[in-house]
Formats: sequence, C-alpha cells, structure tokens
Amino acid sequence: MADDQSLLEVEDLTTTFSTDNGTLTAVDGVDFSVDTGETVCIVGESGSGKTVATESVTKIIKTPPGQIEGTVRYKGRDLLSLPESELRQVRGNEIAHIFQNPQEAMNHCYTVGWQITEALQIHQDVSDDEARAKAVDLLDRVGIANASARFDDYPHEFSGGQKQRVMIAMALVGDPDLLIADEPTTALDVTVQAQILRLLDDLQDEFDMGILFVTHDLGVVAEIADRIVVMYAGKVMERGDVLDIFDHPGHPYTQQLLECLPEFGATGGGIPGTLPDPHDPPDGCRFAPRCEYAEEACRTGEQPAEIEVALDQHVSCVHYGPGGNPSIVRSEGLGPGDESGSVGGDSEVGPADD
Amino acid sequence: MGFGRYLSARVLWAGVVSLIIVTVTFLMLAAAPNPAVRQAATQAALQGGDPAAAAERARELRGLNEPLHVRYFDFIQSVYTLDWGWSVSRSQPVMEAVTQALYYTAQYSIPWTILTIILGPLVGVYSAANMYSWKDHAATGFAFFGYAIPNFFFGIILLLVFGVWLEWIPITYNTGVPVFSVENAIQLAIPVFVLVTGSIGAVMRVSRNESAEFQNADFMKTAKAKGVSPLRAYAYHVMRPTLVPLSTTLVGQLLALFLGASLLVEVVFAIPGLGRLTYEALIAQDTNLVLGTTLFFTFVAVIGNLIEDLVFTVLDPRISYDDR
Amino acid sequence: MSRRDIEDRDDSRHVDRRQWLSALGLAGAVTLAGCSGNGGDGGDGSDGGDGSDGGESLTLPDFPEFGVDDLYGRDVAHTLAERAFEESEYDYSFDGDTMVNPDGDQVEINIYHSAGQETSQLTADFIAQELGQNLGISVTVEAIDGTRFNNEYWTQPEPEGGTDTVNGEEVTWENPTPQNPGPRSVTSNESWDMSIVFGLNTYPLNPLTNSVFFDGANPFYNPVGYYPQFDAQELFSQARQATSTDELREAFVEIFENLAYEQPYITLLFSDDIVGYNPDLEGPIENFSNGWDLPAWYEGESNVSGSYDTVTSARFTTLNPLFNTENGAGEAIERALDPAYTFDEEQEYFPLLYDMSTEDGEVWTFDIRENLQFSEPYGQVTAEDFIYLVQELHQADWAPTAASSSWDGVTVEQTGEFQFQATLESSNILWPKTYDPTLYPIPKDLVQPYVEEEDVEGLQQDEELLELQFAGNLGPFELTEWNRGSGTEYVRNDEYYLRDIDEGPDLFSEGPLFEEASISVVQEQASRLGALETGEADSAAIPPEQYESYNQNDNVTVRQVPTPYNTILSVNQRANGWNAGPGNLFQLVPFRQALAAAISKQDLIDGVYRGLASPHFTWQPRWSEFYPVSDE
Amino acid sequence: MATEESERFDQVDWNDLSRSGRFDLSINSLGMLLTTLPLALLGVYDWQFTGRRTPTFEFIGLDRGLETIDFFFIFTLLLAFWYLVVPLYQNPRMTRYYWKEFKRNRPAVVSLGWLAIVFVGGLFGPLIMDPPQQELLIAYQPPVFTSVVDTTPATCVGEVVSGQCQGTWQHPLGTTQGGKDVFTMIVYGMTISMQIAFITTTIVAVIGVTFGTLSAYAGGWVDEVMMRFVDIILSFPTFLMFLLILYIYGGGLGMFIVVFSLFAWGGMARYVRSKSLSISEEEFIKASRISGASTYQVIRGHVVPNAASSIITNLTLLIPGFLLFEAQLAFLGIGDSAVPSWGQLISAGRSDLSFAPWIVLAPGIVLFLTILAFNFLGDALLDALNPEAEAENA
Repeated sequence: MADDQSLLEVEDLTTTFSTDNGTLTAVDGVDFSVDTGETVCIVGESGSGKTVATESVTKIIKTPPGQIEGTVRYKGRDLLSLPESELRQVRGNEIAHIFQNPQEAMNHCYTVGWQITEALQIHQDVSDDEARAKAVDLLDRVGIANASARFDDYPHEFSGGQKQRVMIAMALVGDPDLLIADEPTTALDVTVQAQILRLLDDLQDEFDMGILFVTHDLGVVAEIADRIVVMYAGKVMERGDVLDIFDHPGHPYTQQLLECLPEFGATGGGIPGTLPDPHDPPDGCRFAPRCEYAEEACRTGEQPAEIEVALDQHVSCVHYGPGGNPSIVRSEGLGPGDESGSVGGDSEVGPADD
Repeated sequence: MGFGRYLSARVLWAGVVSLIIVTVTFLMLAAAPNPAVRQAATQAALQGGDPAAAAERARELRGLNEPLHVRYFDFIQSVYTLDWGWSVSRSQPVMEAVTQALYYTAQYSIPWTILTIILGPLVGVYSAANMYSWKDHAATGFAFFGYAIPNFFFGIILLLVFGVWLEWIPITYNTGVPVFSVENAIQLAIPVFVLVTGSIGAVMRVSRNESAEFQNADFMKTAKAKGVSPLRAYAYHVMRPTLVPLSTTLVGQLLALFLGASLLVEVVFAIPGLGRLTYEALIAQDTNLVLGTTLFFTFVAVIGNLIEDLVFTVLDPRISYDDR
Repeated sequence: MSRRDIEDRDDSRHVDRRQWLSALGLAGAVTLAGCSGNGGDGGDGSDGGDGSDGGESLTLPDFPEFGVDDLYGRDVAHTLAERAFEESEYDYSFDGDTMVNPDGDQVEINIYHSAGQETSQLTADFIAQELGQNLGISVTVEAIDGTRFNNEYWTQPEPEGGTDTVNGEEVTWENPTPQNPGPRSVTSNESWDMSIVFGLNTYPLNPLTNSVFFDGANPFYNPVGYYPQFDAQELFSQARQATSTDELREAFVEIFENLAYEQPYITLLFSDDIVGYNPDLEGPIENFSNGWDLPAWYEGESNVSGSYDTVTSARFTTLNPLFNTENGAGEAIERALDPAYTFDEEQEYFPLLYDMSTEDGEVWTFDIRENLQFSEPYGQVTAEDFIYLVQELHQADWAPTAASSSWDGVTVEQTGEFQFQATLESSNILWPKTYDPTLYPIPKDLVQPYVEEEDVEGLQQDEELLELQFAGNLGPFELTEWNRGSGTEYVRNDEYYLRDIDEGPDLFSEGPLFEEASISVVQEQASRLGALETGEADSAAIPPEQYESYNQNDNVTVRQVPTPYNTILSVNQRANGWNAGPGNLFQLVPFRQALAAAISKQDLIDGVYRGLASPHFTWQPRWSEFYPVSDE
Repeated sequence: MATEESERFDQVDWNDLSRSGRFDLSINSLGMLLTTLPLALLGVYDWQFTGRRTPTFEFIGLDRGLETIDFFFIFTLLLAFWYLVVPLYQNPRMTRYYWKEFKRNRPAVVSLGWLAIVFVGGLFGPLIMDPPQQELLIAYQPPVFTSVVDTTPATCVGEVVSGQCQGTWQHPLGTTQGGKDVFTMIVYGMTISMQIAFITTTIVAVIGVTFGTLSAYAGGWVDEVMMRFVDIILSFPTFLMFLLILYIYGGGLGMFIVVFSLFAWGGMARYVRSKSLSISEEEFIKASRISGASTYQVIRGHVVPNAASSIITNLTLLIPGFLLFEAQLAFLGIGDSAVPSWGQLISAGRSDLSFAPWIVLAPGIVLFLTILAFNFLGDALLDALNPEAEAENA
C-alpha cells in the first residue's frame, strides 16, 4: 500500500506543553504516515497522546503553551515550518478535522449551514448561493433528510448522530485530501456509530481521501483500519498493517490491548497500573512499569528504537532489539493471538455491537 | 409559540410589573405626611385662622380626604395619561422637570452606555485571548480598580486634581454650552470616564470569564481546523456566544448604575440631571416629583428588563419562546 | 427682600419669620431689617457675678454671661443643677460626678443635629462632651435631616391648643400654631430632648419682632414649650408704646436681661458669615448690609464689563415674588426685580422703588418713584398696583402669599397716582426695619384674572411671574434663563431706573457695571470653593476652618460679615422632652442655667469656628444697639 | 484527568457532611444551638431587664452596650463559625484541596489576608480601643510622616518645622475636623462594614435559598408565581426605593441592612432555584427520593450542600455592593451620621479634601481595598470551586 511519496509523513513529532508544574511531553518523537485512500488508526488508552499527535499535524493545538517539533510532510511540504497564513490555507481545505464530540464541536449560536459554508467561504471564492448549494448537497450526501430546509437549523435541533454527520459534511466541504477524525464515534450510540463508520468508508472511496483515525476502540480499528499506530504515553509502541498486528501483536502493550477485546477472551480487568506522569516519564521503555516482561534493560536509557519485526511492522521493545529475546514476549503473548487470530483478521463486524 | 405572542406576553408582564411598583410607591408616599397640608396649617396660623380647618381644606383641595382607593385610581389614571402634576419644589410641571433633567442625564449617559457596551466586551475578550499575560493582568487590574473604587470618591478626587489643581476642566457644570461642542465634551469627559471605569469592570469580567470558556471550547478548535483566522474566530465564534450570557447581566448592571452611580456623579459634578432631580425631590418632599421620577425610573427599569429578555431570546437560538 | 449676596451657610439652620410660611425650615438664613449702628461693642465680656466660686453662695448678676469665665465650669454647673434638683419634685442628685435620676441611673438624654452638616455635628459632639464632663449627663448624639426634624419633632401639623396654669395664671392657647401647638402637654409627634438643628433670628434691628418668641407662654413661635417666668407680655407692650429709639432701648434692657437669665433656649454663639470674593471685585463690605449697592460694584475698572457670577448651594423653589420665602431665591429675584427699599452701609433706610415717611409711627406715607416701568403691556408702576397687591392678594384669605402676615391689620389707601398711605393698628417707629412694608411691584393687570377666580395654583404657576417677565426697568439685570437644576442667568438691563435717581453712590448712574450675571447652584462645598479659587465664581461662602488658608490666598479676598442668626441649644420643655426620668428638669430655670454654664462658649468658638464667631448670652448680638450691657 | 477527580471530591465530601446532619443532630447544629442559647438569653436580658441606654454588661462592669444589631452580628458570626469554619476543620482533605486550589491565586491570598485584618480589627478593635473622642483643639493633624501648613490644624500635636506641622504616631492617620483620630475611626468602621457584610448576606442567603428551593420543589403554578414575584423584586429601582424608605422613615444602620437585604435576594433565589432544578435531575437525588427521603431532607441533604459553594461565592461578590451602597448613602447624607462607617468619614471629610486630604483618602482607600479584596476573593472562589475552566487549558 505504501507509495514512495506518502500523503502525510510524520517524523519525530514531539509536542510539549509548558505548565505551572514544568514541561509536559504529550507526544514524544512519533513517526507515522498516511497514504491517499488509506485509513490509518492511532490507538491507545486515554491520555496516550493520540489526539495531541493528530492535532499537531496542522498545528491546531494552542502554541504556546504547546510547542511542536519534528517534521510533518504533507504532499512533500513541511507543514510545521509553513507560516500561519499558509497553514490556514491547508486547514479545512486540504486537511480536515472531525472531533470527538459533535455537540461541543459546533457553535450553538450559528446555523449548521453557516458553519458548513464558513470554511468554503474562507478558502474559496464562492458566492453565497453556490456555497449553500454545495452545503445542501453535502448534507444530503451524509444522510441528512430534507437537507435544504435543515440548512437553516441550529445545532441543537439535530440529534447526536445527525450532528456528527453535519460535522462530516463540514469537514468535506473543502474537498480535503486528508481527513483527521478524532474519535468521531465515541460519543455516539453503537448503532449510530456503525452508520457513521460506514458513511466514512463510503465517502473515503468517493473523495479518495486519506483518513487518519484516532480511537481507543480496537473493535472500530478492526473494522476500518488499513494500518494502525499503537501509542502509549506519547510514544509509538508498535505500528504496522492492521492484520499483521492483530495476528501477531509484537509489543506487550499491544498484546494486552488486544486481550481487552472480548473476542480475545478478555477477563475485564484491563491493563493493570496507570499511565506514567507525563511531566516525569520513566526512563527506558515507557511501558516498562506496567509490563510483565520488563527487565533491567527496559528501565534504563531511552525508549528502545523501533525494530522492523515483520514486513512493515515496527515494534519498540527491548526484547526485539540487539541482545533481546523476542520469544520472551512472543511465546506467552501469542497464545490468545494465535488461537483467535483469524477472528481478528477476518472481522469486518468487529465488536461494534456489544 | 411564535415570537409575536412571546413579545406581547412579555410586554404585558412588563406593564403588570410597573403597575405593581407604581402602586407600592404610591402607598409608601400615602403613608408619609403631606408637607403641603402642614404648610397650609402654618399659613392659616400666621393669619390668625384655624390651622386644623386649613389643613382640612388643604386635604380636600388635594383630594386627600377621599378614600384611599379613589385617590389610587385617580393617581393611576394620571400616571398613564402622563399628567404628572406640578412640581412644587421647582415650580414647573413634573413632566417638564423630568424631560429637562433627562436632557442633561442623556448627555453623559449615552456616551457612557455606548462606551461600556463596546469597550467592555472588547476588552474582556481581548483579556481572555491573552489570558494570564501581562495584558490580561493589566486589563483585569483596570477592571477591578474601576469596579472597586467608589464612583463618588474617584469623582471628587479627579475633580480636585483636574479642576482645582490643573484647571483643565471647569468645576461648575455649564448648562449653557451646546450639546455638541468641545466645551461640553471637556466638562463631560471626567464624569463619563468615572462612570465608564465603574461599569466597564463588571461587563469586562463577565465577558472575560465567559469568553475564556468559549475560546477553549471545542468549536474553536473546529474553527481553527477549518482554517479560520484567529481574528475571525474571536469576532465570530467567541464574541457572539459571549454576548448571550452577557446580555443577561449587562442591562441589569447598567440600570443599577444608572440610578445609583449617576446620582452621585451628578451631585459631585453638579450636573442637573435625573439623579439629582430625584434626590432633591425627596429632600424637598415634593410628592408629585418624587412619584414622577420614581415612575420614570420604574419604566426605564421595566423596559430595560424587557429588552434584556428579548435580546437574550434573540441572541441564544437555543431558547425557545415557551421556555420563559 | 434679601440684601446679602452670599449663599446660605452650611452650618446650622436658621428659621426666620418669612420662612415659617414655607414651614420647611430648610432654606437657611433669611434677612431682616437693617441695623442702626454696630459699633460700640468695646466691652471685653468679663463682667460676671461676685460669688463666683460655686457653692451655695453663688449669686447671679442681672445679666449673667453663662459659659464664660466665672459662669463656666463644673462647680458652677453643679451648683445651679443642685438648685434645680431642689426645685424639682423628683429626687435627682449627683452621685459623685454623675447626675442620677430618682432610680439611681445616670441621666441620659439625646441631642439632634443636622445630618450631613459638619459644624452642626461637631457642635453637638462638643455639647455632649461638655455636659458629660461638667454635669455628668450622658448625651447621645443623633443626626437627623432638617425637614424631618421639623415635621416630626419640631412642629405639630394640627395644633390642639388648650389651657394651662403659667405662673399662677390661667393661660389659653386660642390660636395654636404648628410651632406652638398648645401648652406643654401638647407635644410633637416624636419625643426629643435637645436639638441644635435650628438656629433662629434675633432681630437686632427690630427686637419688637422677638415678641413672636417670648411674648408670654403662648406666643406664635414656641416649639420647645417655654413659659417665661418674668412678665414678658407686659414688657413687650411697654416696648410697643415707645416713640423713640432711646425709649425702646430702655424697654428692651429688662427683656433681654431676663432672657439671659432664664435661657429659654441655651444661647451659644453668633457665627460670622465668611465670604470669599474675587480680589478684583470692588464693592463688598464687612457689614450686615453687604451688597445693598450691587449696581455700583465692578470688576477691575469702573466701566461696564464682565460678568458677576456667584455660586449657591440650594436650588430655588420658586422665583415667583409673591410666593418666594427663600433667601437664595430672593437674591435671584432681586437681580432682576428691586425690592421697595433697602438699607445702606450705615444701615440707614435707602429708598429704591418708594420712600416711606411718618409723623407718629402709625400713619406711613409711601412716595413712589415716577420712572418705574413694567414690561409691556403693563406700563408704568403706580400706587394702584401696590394698593391692589396689598388689598387683593396679601390681605386676601384665599391667597397664601409670602407677605400675608406683614399686612395683617394694616389699612392702605391711595392718596395720589404715585402715593399711598398705610395706617398701622399701633405705632411702630421701626416698621421699615421689619421689612414688613417692603413690596415687590406686581402689575395689577397681570394678577387680576387670578384674583377674580381666586385661583391660587394659577397664580403660583404663572409663567410671567415665575420667570419675572414683567420686570421692565425695575431691576439691574434681566432674567434670561432659569434652569431649574443649575441656576439663573441674566443680562444687563440697560434701562435700569436706578441710573436716573439722585441719591446713592455716583456709580448708580452707570449701573450695573456688569454685562451679565449668573447664579449657579453647586451642591458640593468643595466645588463651590474650587470655583471661587479658579475664578469661575466671583463670590462664595467659606467655612471657618478654611478662613486662614483663604485669607492667605491671593486669588481670594475674604470678608467676615456678622449675622443676627444664632446657634442655640433648644431643650424640649414639653411633656415629651427629658426622657431621662420623671419630671422635666428642662422646665426649671436653674437647670437651664446649669446647662448654659456647663458649655464653654469660647472653646466651642475656638474649636469649631476657629474663633470666627462671638459668644451669645441673650437674644441679641453684642453689636445690636439693644444689647443690655451698654458701654457707658 | 485531575479535573474529574477534584469534582468528585467536592460532591462526595459535601454528601458525607450532609448525611451526618440528616439522621442525628450534627455537632455543628449542636454547637450552634449551645452557643446561640446564651446569646438569646443575653438578648432577652438586655431587652427586658436593663434600661434602654444601660450597657448590657454593666453587671460585670463592662461599659460597652450591645445593640440589637450587635446581637444579630454575633448570631451570624456563630452561624458562619459552625457551618463554615467547623466543616472545613472536620473535612481536612477537602479543606486542603480547596486551599491548594485557592493559594494558586496570589492576589486572592493577599485579599484574604487583608479581609482577615479587617475582620479581626472590626471584631476586637472596639473592645481594646476607646471610641474616637472629639478633641476640637487637635483637629486636622496630618498623618505620621507627612506635614501640612501649620494653619491647618487648630494646634499642632507634633513638631512645627518651618511652618509645617508634622504628623505624629499619636495619630498615625491624622485627625478629622473634630479632632477624632482617623485610625480609630477606621477601625470602628471595620466593625460596621463587617456587620453589614455578615448580616445582610445572612438574610439574603436565608431568604434566597428558602425561596429558591421552595420554588424549585413546589413546581407548577406555585413556582411560576414565586418566580414572577422575584421578577418584580428585581425590577424595583432599588436605590430609589432605599432613598424613599430611608427618607420617609429615617434610616439607621439597622434599617439600611433590612431594606437592603429585602431587595437584594432576588438574584440569589433565581440562582438557587435553577441550581436545585439541575441537581434534582441528578441520579443520586432521584435515588434518595425513591428511597423515601422527604423533600426537606433532599433539600437539606443534597441541594443546599451541592449549591453551597456557589452560594458562598455569590454572596462574596454581593458584599462589596452592600459596602458601596452604604458609602453612597452616607455620601448623600441619608445614612445615620452617628454610625462611624467609612462612608460617613468620607462624607464628612469631603469638604476638606483640598487641604486635609487624609480624612477622605484614608477611609476611601480602605474602602477601596476592602471592596477589591472581596472581588478578588470571590473570583478566586469561583475558580477554586469550579476548576474545569482552569484545568482545561493547562
């Protein structure tokens, strides 16, 4: 799937925030890429830095207190070094965002029509009528019935699922090439969730977009992802093809994440322990304090470098590195993965309806 | 329920409220002794007549011997026919006294209101946009200063400094200068400044806190992701929702200040406006004028509240007319 | 009618006869008659009694000067108070330094002062302190608004009248007044003990007027319920018989000695008016008649230029000359409409509109100038206008004009086109000095419609009267605007009749010497003083504590003008006074003397008035020619 | 993250607190009762047995009388102690949390310090300092370290250096036109300010909370009528009404407090009502209703505690308004000039501003600082009790 030139290439992305209690590193040297037409999922627990990572791409987090370093190459341009005014041309026009909570993400004082056409009118020289026509068309496409009448309704007059559809319309109005969707379905009812996912899938084909999808729900991942990036405490633990990783999760963290899925025989306990303090991350592997295979080597130095354990599957774990013994991890970790690997792999239905 | 019905319901209610307030005022004044009666008694005594009989005559003349409800209905009738009687302490019709005073009050309260309404939210949003920077602290400090310093205290000190020491402004208010003239602007500058510092603080604080909430709202992120420039984002996405909660407090606060602070400022700066008119009417026990000014302020307050309600309803699309 | 071009003072309130009409007591000082001679006060005030050591041996002189020298202090006060205790049927006594009532509790009474008036509050605090120290009385100081005090504590809107035994005689209150509603048992709405809210006029120019206060037990004005123990009625009627000033003076010595002895009100002091002027202003004098010759005043050079601007603290209620009772408004009226006569700096009668003459003090002839013109269409001022005014308005029952009481019992008749005569019920050689026979000229044709309808409200609300549009050439200035909130503005009256008269200063022929004039109402004292200092105003009153600093200020010339308005401590001798126990000690002469002896007049004057006042012992200021101690 | 936790702190602790108050007489109510009893007895004694002007404590030789207003003041202090201070002590965890949130706001900490000074000064100052005495001879003394032309004071207490009267420590803030010590008057003014602050807020809180919760729980047309009544109260041109009432019926401090409180509770009632409505929608209230708790118990146990923090904040922001109003009325000469409030001092000294500015400036600045402090404090409480806005942008 990977082309020579990815649509979006993120390298060594580091985002820090200065706070009263010192510097907080939310994203720490992350690499990933998204190709046209491809869906990449960033997964991880709450607070693992996935949202910050995606919002760093177009610099929509507040700077200061935030500070972003690294390279974000979009169609060959380094977004992070672009001046703000040019960056604004990219936002909404070429790269669009959808946020987690459609209720909050829309301004309650304006009609949905106004909010959809806003991006269009900023970026393109269109008349009110044209903008309206396009917005109504989009509303129709995302499945809002009686779109031309509802154009003038206010957000509070829509249901939650409808709002998210409106948000999608709002994102698509500028014909973006990359859609960044930050947990767009989390706040929604499961049946609605499935509809939205299907809608996104359809639209991706239609608009030929890359989608960077953030979620903590592996069921969703299984349903839509082409590739996934597993993040933990600001670091990438593992990334690669969704099937590969579901079949052979390399990193202990990935393994434990997958174990939480009912299909993998989850016991409901979740991963023991909590996320490390982002102000003062542990030495060595971030996951070491919670990792059952952690050794002395895991607790010193930096996060281990990524190792390509299989084709296009990168893992950041001491045990795969030089002098490490992958079998420590694999032997026990593979158990559930092996037995039910096909489930994860075939799954188009996923756990969406549990 | 449509807007029209909502509007008429609100107006009707405003009428009821003003009627109640007017009634309370009437009863309060009815309970107080009428100075005119006393005056008549003294007069009679001076001429060797019978003061008690003269007092009785005076009461009759003013209809004070009528039962309370008769007087009340007469009074209500005159209120709504705008025939507010003769002001004894100023020797002019009450209506004329009120209009005359309003002329002077308007000269400083219109610029004051406009400045407050425009500057308050602007500075508030600006302050919120630069939250915790020195700009924010300076603006907040200014707001608190203006809010906390008693208007009359500030007024007399500024008058001392700019009027007596520096002689930049005249000390006695000159009613003779044209409304739109440099002299008028100079003599009104300090009163307007004092009032604006007093009122802007509250407006600013509300708009700062509210807009702080909105500028961190998800929809601001949405806007940014859409490529909206920061200026446009503040102008459209922050200012607009800030106006909603602001509208609920703004009118009330301005009204409270209108009565309280303006009276003191008028006393300090010797402006013959409504505040002083009211105060002097009370001191002189000029019943008609007291009622007249009370009525006026009541109408202003009721209309202000009405406007507040309407503005709020118009500004916030989430409010439907039958909620309120 | 007023002749004093200053605003009313900030300190205590003064009630003058004219003001009773308004029954508001708010407007402050109103003027009365001129005074013949204010020199001759050389006495140094220390004359005191003999046995001054206190103790039972204390004897009081005929004219006791309480509150100074020997007649001040704890011992004197105690001695006098003990005399009162003996006279009282209740068992009051001293327990050490503390005065106790029959129950053995400390005597506690209250004193009211005018709210918001500094001098008044300071004085009240001082009195409380002195009475505490020298008599062991605990005094609570309370502030009250003047109008409220007048309405609830001082007057009774529906006087009841009644009878009482006074000095063994049955006395009947047949015509009770709000200010003297009846015998002591008739009381005001609220009970009170002591007050310095109101000061009163002492009428130094015409002390006969004092009969309204002290003419027996039931005079016109007696809110405190004072019963004289001397034969006041007899003494006053003797005084009325007098045909010369000397006879008058003699008759009054006894009255004023008695008043000094009995202390119906505890007399404290006369404060001077301190007035600051623009130093370029020529004209102001340090005399009670200050301002009588305003048309001859000028700024800098003696030609017509500039503007004469003054500031005042109180708004004008009305400028209708028929109904005005306020001093400040009187001044505003007189800028545009001369009163009939005035008193010059020698305090001699000076005719403006008419001259007055008499043979016997009973029949007075009024000669009207022949160059007086109303505005069109009212034509020349004639005797007919004045006769009509007196007979149809001042003497009419239906019209409560301000001058009604002045013309009670006076018969007027026209004796020529520009002459009329007035006959008094009894002779009064000081009649002009009462200001009673002064009249504002009002056109007959203007008021006639109202007279025919007996329309009081119409008369009060008439635009022409209110705005003085009829004034013609009768005043130095023409009123151009009366802004109810901010004051009056005038322009020079080029036709002013005074330019063509023979008497008075030469400059009258040019007068007035200002192009314009204005009176601005400024409530804040600080603002008034600021306006004076910066030259925005040409004159303003100065509080005593700032006398020194303005005296040294080059931008201001300060004048000290003596006044006849006193500061007194009124003690409530009615049934609702003295709330400290049974009986009412205030009714006892020795007790009032004790109070007077317990308050140091000099300390009060030095402390509160910065020495700019004189002590007050009887109902006359020292400069009055009727002051009982003359300097032979 | 931290946000959610802290919010839970808030609720859980208040619930614990209220639960103990629901089933038996809590230590707070017991304490309140025990301390109010002697006060009430003293009040009855004062009212019935001592003379109108006899000091209450004459029987133990103390020459200081208690006025009606003092009794109310002490009562409100007891209320504040048992229901504000003691609960903070009883819940150290919560107290620590609030304190941590609060002390991040430095101006607010300074403000609290200033208010503590005013409070302590107002409470104990009059007990240890003699009331300001008029001494006409020492009028217009300048404050310490300053000097004025020696013609200004009647006689100069300090040294006269080249025609300038120097201030002394005897009168650190100078004296008034009556020779009263400005510092002493300011301390006495603290008492007045504290009385106004505590009593009015108590009355406003009691009426507002009762009215608001009753309205919320009654619902239906009762609610409608009650809220319309609040509308009317809020529509009154309040300042004018004060003037009218105080003018017609005369105004002491007590009248001021009563009139003011009676017009000021409208906003509080509205606020409490909406708060009660939203709280009563919450699950735990529904649960306790189902489990048979009476309306009173629900209000007392859940609504009031949950709204308490916001109510306190609201009241804190109301106080400066009261103080300002008092000063304004004093300035107009409508208040009782025998009450030694700051406003009266400013009002009395305003004519002397040009040559004796300390008489106005000293109380003016103290008033300004106090109002400022209440505002800062209110703002900080707002932040401390509602940390969401703060935490999110960190």
